[in-house]
Amino acid sequence: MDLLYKIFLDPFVQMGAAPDLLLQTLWEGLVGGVLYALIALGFVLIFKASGVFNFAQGIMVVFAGLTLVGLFGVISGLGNVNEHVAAFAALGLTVGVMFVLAVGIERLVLRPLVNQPDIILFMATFGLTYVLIGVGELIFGGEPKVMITGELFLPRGSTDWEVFGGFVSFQHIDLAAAIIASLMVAGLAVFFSKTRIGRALRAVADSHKAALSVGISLEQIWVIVWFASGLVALVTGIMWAARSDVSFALQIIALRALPVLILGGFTSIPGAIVGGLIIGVGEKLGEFYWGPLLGGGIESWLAYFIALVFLLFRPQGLFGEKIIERV
Amino acid sequence: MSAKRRPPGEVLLKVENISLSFGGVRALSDISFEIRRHEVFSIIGPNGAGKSSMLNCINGFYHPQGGSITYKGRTRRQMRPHEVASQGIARTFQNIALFRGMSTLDNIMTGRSLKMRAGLLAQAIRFGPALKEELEHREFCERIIDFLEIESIRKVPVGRLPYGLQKRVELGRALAAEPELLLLDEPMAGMNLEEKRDMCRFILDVNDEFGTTICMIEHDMGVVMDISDRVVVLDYGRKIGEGQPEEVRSNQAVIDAYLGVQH
Amino acid sequence: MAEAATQEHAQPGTPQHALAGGGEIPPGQVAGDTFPKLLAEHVRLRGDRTAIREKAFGIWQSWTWRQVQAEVTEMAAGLAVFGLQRGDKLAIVGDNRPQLYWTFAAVQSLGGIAVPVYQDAIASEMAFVLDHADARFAVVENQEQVDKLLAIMDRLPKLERIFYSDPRGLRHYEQPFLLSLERLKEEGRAFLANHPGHVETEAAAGRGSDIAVFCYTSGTTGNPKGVMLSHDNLIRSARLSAAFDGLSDKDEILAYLPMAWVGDHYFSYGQAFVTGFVVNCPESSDTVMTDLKELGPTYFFAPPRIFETILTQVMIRMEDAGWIKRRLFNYFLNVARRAGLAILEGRPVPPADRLLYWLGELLIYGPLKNTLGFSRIRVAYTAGEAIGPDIFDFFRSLGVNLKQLYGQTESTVYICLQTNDDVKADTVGPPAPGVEIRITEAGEVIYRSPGVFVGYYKNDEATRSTKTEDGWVHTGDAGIFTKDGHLKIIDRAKDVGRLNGGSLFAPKYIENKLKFFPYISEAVAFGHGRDFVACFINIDLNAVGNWAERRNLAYASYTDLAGKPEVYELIRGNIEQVNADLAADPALAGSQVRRFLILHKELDADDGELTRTRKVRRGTIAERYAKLIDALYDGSRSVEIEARVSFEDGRTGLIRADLRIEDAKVFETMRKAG
Amino acid sequence: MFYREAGQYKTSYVADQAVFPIRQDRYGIAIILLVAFVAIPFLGSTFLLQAVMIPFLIYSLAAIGLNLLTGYTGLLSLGTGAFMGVGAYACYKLTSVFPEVNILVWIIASGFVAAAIGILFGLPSLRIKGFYLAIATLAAQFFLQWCFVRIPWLVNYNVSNAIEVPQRQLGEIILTGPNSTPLTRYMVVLVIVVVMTWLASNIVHGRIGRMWMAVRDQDIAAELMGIRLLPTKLLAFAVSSFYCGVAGAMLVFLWYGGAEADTFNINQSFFVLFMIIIGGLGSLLGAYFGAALIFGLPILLRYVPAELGLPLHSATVEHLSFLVVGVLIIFFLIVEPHGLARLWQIAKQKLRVWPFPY
Repeated sequence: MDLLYKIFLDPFVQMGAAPDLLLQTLWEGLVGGVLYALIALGFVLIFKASGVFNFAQGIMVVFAGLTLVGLFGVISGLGNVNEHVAAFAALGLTVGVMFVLAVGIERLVLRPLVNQPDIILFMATFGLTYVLIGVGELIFGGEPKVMITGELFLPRGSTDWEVFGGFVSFQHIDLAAAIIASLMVAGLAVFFSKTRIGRALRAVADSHKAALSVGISLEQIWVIVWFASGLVALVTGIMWAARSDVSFALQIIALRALPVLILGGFTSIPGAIVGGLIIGVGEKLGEFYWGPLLGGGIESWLAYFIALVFLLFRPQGLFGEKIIERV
Repeated sequence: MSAKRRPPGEVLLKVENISLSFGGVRALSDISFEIRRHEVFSIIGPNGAGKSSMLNCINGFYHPQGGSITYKGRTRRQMRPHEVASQGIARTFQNIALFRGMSTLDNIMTGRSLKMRAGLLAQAIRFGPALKEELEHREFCERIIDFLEIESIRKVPVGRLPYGLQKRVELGRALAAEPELLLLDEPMAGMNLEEKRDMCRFILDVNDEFGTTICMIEHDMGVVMDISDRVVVLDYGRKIGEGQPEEVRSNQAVIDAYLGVQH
Repeated sequence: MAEAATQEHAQPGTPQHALAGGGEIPPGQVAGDTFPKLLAEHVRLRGDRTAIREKAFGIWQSWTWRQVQAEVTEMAAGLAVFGLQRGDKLAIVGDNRPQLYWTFAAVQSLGGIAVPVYQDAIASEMAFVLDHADARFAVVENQEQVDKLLAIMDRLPKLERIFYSDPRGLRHYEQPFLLSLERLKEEGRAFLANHPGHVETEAAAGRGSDIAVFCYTSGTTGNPKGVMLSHDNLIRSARLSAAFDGLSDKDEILAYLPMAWVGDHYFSYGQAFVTGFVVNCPESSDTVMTDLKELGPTYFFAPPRIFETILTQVMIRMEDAGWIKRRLFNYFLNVARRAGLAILEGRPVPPADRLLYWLGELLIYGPLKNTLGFSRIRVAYTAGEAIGPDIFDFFRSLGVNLKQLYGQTESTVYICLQTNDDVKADTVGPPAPGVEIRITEAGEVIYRSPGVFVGYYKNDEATRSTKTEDGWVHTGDAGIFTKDGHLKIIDRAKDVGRLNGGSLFAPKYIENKLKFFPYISEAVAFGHGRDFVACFINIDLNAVGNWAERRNLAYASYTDLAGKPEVYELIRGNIEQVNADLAADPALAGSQVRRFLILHKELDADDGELTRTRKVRRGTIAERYAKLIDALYDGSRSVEIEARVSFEDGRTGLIRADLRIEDAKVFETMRKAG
Repeated sequence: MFYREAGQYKTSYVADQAVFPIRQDRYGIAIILLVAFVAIPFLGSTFLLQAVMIPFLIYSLAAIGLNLLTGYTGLLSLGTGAFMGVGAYACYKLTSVFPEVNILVWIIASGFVAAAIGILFGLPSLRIKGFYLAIATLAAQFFLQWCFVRIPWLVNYNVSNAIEVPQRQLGEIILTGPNSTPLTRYMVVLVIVVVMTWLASNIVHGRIGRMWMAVRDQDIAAELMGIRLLPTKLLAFAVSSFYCGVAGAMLVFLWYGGAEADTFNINQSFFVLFMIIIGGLGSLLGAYFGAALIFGLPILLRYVPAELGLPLHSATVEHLSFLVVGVLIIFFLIVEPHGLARLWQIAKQKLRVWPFPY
């Protein structure tokens, strides 16, 4: 009886008792969700255009972050350089690195594996993950780095909002993250609907022939989507690292974006965003209100359970279409 | 051939007023027909007429919204796949659905899964009853291989076989279950003349030798008219004709809907 | 032949009793003067050992001698029920199947005569044989054969019953005279229950002099003749040759050649019953090569054509190998060419070559023989026609003990057998044990042996013209003895002719030389009563097709390929090589080929141009292609023809083609100086 | 080249259905077993036994387990590490509660516990397929790992919050614990792995194996043939988890000698997954190949440069081995997506038809 109470009533009583805390939790969940959504977004871009389940999306986030910090270190080390100039130069160079990476992946990994079964390509991205970890650690070392937040003019500090007789605290960086993420999603939306390449990318999701008829080769499309998700990874890396550090531990956290995909469906950009927010909020609420019951730390698996339960009722995901099986 | 076919027996399968739709799209409306024991029965109709959907309803892959199916005297609203299989209905598929990673023999052996009983442990130590059972079924499958004249590809992975042979292996896999009713979904699609002739021979032989009732979808009119005892014609999910090949051939509705169209 | 003195040869040391037909049994063989008696003896000595196998349902199903006897007895009893009398004939039609081999023994148990018929014979040929043999019964393999017999039933008033082995597709056949073998055995079992020992008694009454089988020879002209062979003929011949090659019950043989051919009967039935070796029947005619590989027989027979096909396949497959493998292969083939024959025949070889040969055996010969199914062969024979020396030496140099035998149906297969240590590609060896050979004034080979047939069934005239009062038989072959006592066959005696200039013309000799080239599958030479020799060529589609592909030469069909100028060039090269060879022999130098054409279609047994054993039917060809032959001799550069061909489904059609005729270079006769 | 198959004809289905129908293969296996059971114990150094052979065999077994699920049944799992953990914790718990029962019994019994947990986490496979299922197995991975950390009962409330392997004996022979010799542990591992490989081989060559492959290749056709998908898939989960569980128990009891929750983290899952991908999906032999390569490579990286006089930092070696493993995975996928087992098969086929190319 006591247990049932603790599970089914007590958390809601707590929510009602301290609405400010609830709001705070919701906000943090949303912010976490934005980051999940960003990782999932990078993933969906690739899956949609090439059918590749890119396991390396998480490590790309880390890699982009490390490259940015590393390049900044190199540039500042050159001598008398303004730290903001150095930071933006590093940012530009990192974009370049992400492009080279996209081209490299297409040439060395995807092209030789064209027409292989999905699981083979999936495994190749596993290999890619290890390569990026290895390269990243060899170059930048294994220890965590601090993100160059200030140098990139990202705001620090926080604003408290007085409500329900309490405070809800908003980190400025979180606000910035939400805004930048929204801008990026909007940008992508424009890109996909207004530009020729974007339309081609949408066509390729339906049929490769359609894309070819627009005059873009499959190879180019792959480079473009990998580059695009590389950029998404870079933004994600900056935002995430701004809240903690740049370290390889991020990669494991990135795994937690996978349930987002289950929720949102592998091919839906809105799905990735909505799913990310649901998972982010659900995770925080669960950890905060139910976690103590189980001894804490349930964040590590709660997202999966939410997704799993959801999946049992809607196997095609939130925005997926019902599949009619044919024989 | 001086062969005389078995006379058709009692009703084996009776389809009554079957209706099926997918999200508002009607695939089948109010279809009824009967298949008698030992018959070669064909379902024909233009593309999208609902032929495959009909087969899928019979073996329980689709669940029709209305109507009933009576098989061997038991009436059901919906059939369930494994139940259907264990009741003696087997089928082949329009787009070959073989187990591509396995050999011809293993494919056919898999067709006998339902007839095998040995448990996990017995199989793991591969001793006594499990081994004996495996060998008995191997022997049975070898008879099918002999019957279909596919001895030389017995151990070849089916993925490597040419199309015509794959179709034959698929027939073998269905036969392995010793079905009473065999559903064939376009058994001759994409075959050349000689392969079609062979396949016809096998279908008739199966029907004749084992008394298996055949329900077949086929596009090749010549084949259908040659080997079927009775034909039902579907168009846009409706039945527009039924009867012996000659009757169907002269049915005006059928001619308009189908036979008039050149293929 | 030119020097037509009568020569007489007999295998030295031939035991007199063998010639006289006495009864001493070579060691390891079982006693008995009829096949049923031999069977009983095997049951007594090795009843639980495997007698026969058949690849069926994926494995080699085996029957012991005891099981075989049980089957035979039931079948015999069944036949007794249906009224088979001593001397009655029973036809056997089908692929090599144990049940059909047992039928021989079953018929013979009752003193009946088995008449095996070629299973691929068309209905009319079959009708002739069954009618001529007065067959009362037929045992056939399957529906295909039943259908064939039913189609000719009205022409066979003497045929009472047909038994079939495989019931598939026959369920609804309602002819009352049509029964399954199972049914026959059922009747037999019922009969045996009331008459135990009946079959044994009947079998014991059999004598060695009883006729065992009729083997119908295809014959190059006219209707087939039924060669009557007695138990004595078969058993004594088998005994002598089995002892000659040391065959024992440890040997294995693959029975894949037509059962109606005397050779198969002799190997798979005669020798098997004498020595007790295991006979293995392949799964189907499509799987012979794989079955051969799986089985790895120790004793093997194949006509030259098959060895040739195998060699061609080997070479074609090796073309696709990587260069290392090809280099290795070619290198060690050279080693084998150098040392292989000597090693096989036990002659001295330099140690370096012996070492290299050993290495070759490890790397190339062993695996090669293994993939071909030849690695366990102790004795292999080829016969039927001349084998190309290259082909013959290729297999021998790999260590396959391949030998030639020479003989005919009338001699119960053999007249000459090559001995293990003295084998030559161009002779057929010395007279076999128990055989006496003479060469007549006219150059024809005649012989006398225990295998000499009893006579042609219902054809005394032919018997008299072939077999003399004192048992000498005319082979119809022209031959000579070489200095070391080996017989060399040149041609059919009647085919040896003269050119107008007086030179000797041995068409078969020339044709065989041509056919030894991989690109030529068939050749027909003309010259008797003409000014020079000219010939028709059939190209080998596989070999020439491959050759063309390597040269990026596109072709649409056989006819198209045959007409290509490049192909003519290729063939001309071959012909000129033969001419050079012929020029080396003064007696044959005059018969060099001056003109040739490549036929637009393959000569075919279905069109009556070849016999079922694929021998050229000269008469038919001369008649059918008269226009072409005329063109060869009237100097035209081309000739237009149309030809009737019959397709596999029985329809016939017309092929029209414009054939080119080309010249080939001839060489001066080389005279020895002085 | 070494194959001499002519004359190896089969007169019975038993012989024809044998796992190694070719005589030369049987000789090969006999030689390998002889080396494993005789040569290595007598001649191998402690290093070879402890650092190479024991873990290689244990990982091979885990790879076989995962291969049964992923390679044979087509169900991608990323939870192998956790299932291994279940085996390890179960074994620890069982031997703590019933110390008098032989440890070997518990090692096997822990497989059953893992199998039960495996079935539980296999339930979603009823409705979800492919990558979706793979992600669902991550739920098992993280949840179970969380359990290992958060439930002190599992480690008998040790302060270290880790498994501490106690000493267990079979008669006089010390099997586990700090005083056991590598040789003893090697022999135990070897016997278990060989026997379980044999069992797995029998299963995959029989009806159940065929049903698994049928579900993998064409689940709809399989279902319409009367193969019930859920029980078949759950059985695959159970057997697979059983193998992983035993491997996990051996990993801790016969190799590490102790373990904490992090031993069974997601990297362990990936590690085993790489083995079967590189080794070959749907091949027991491939599991061994994959284990040898993925496990052997870091060892080579660690020791070969040192032997060559190129001392590398251990951290560098760590990073390098990540890099090399990653490159190798991509390389092998490009060269032969079906893994080393397929390469071996091709090589064997070449040897069988030698000197012919096909």
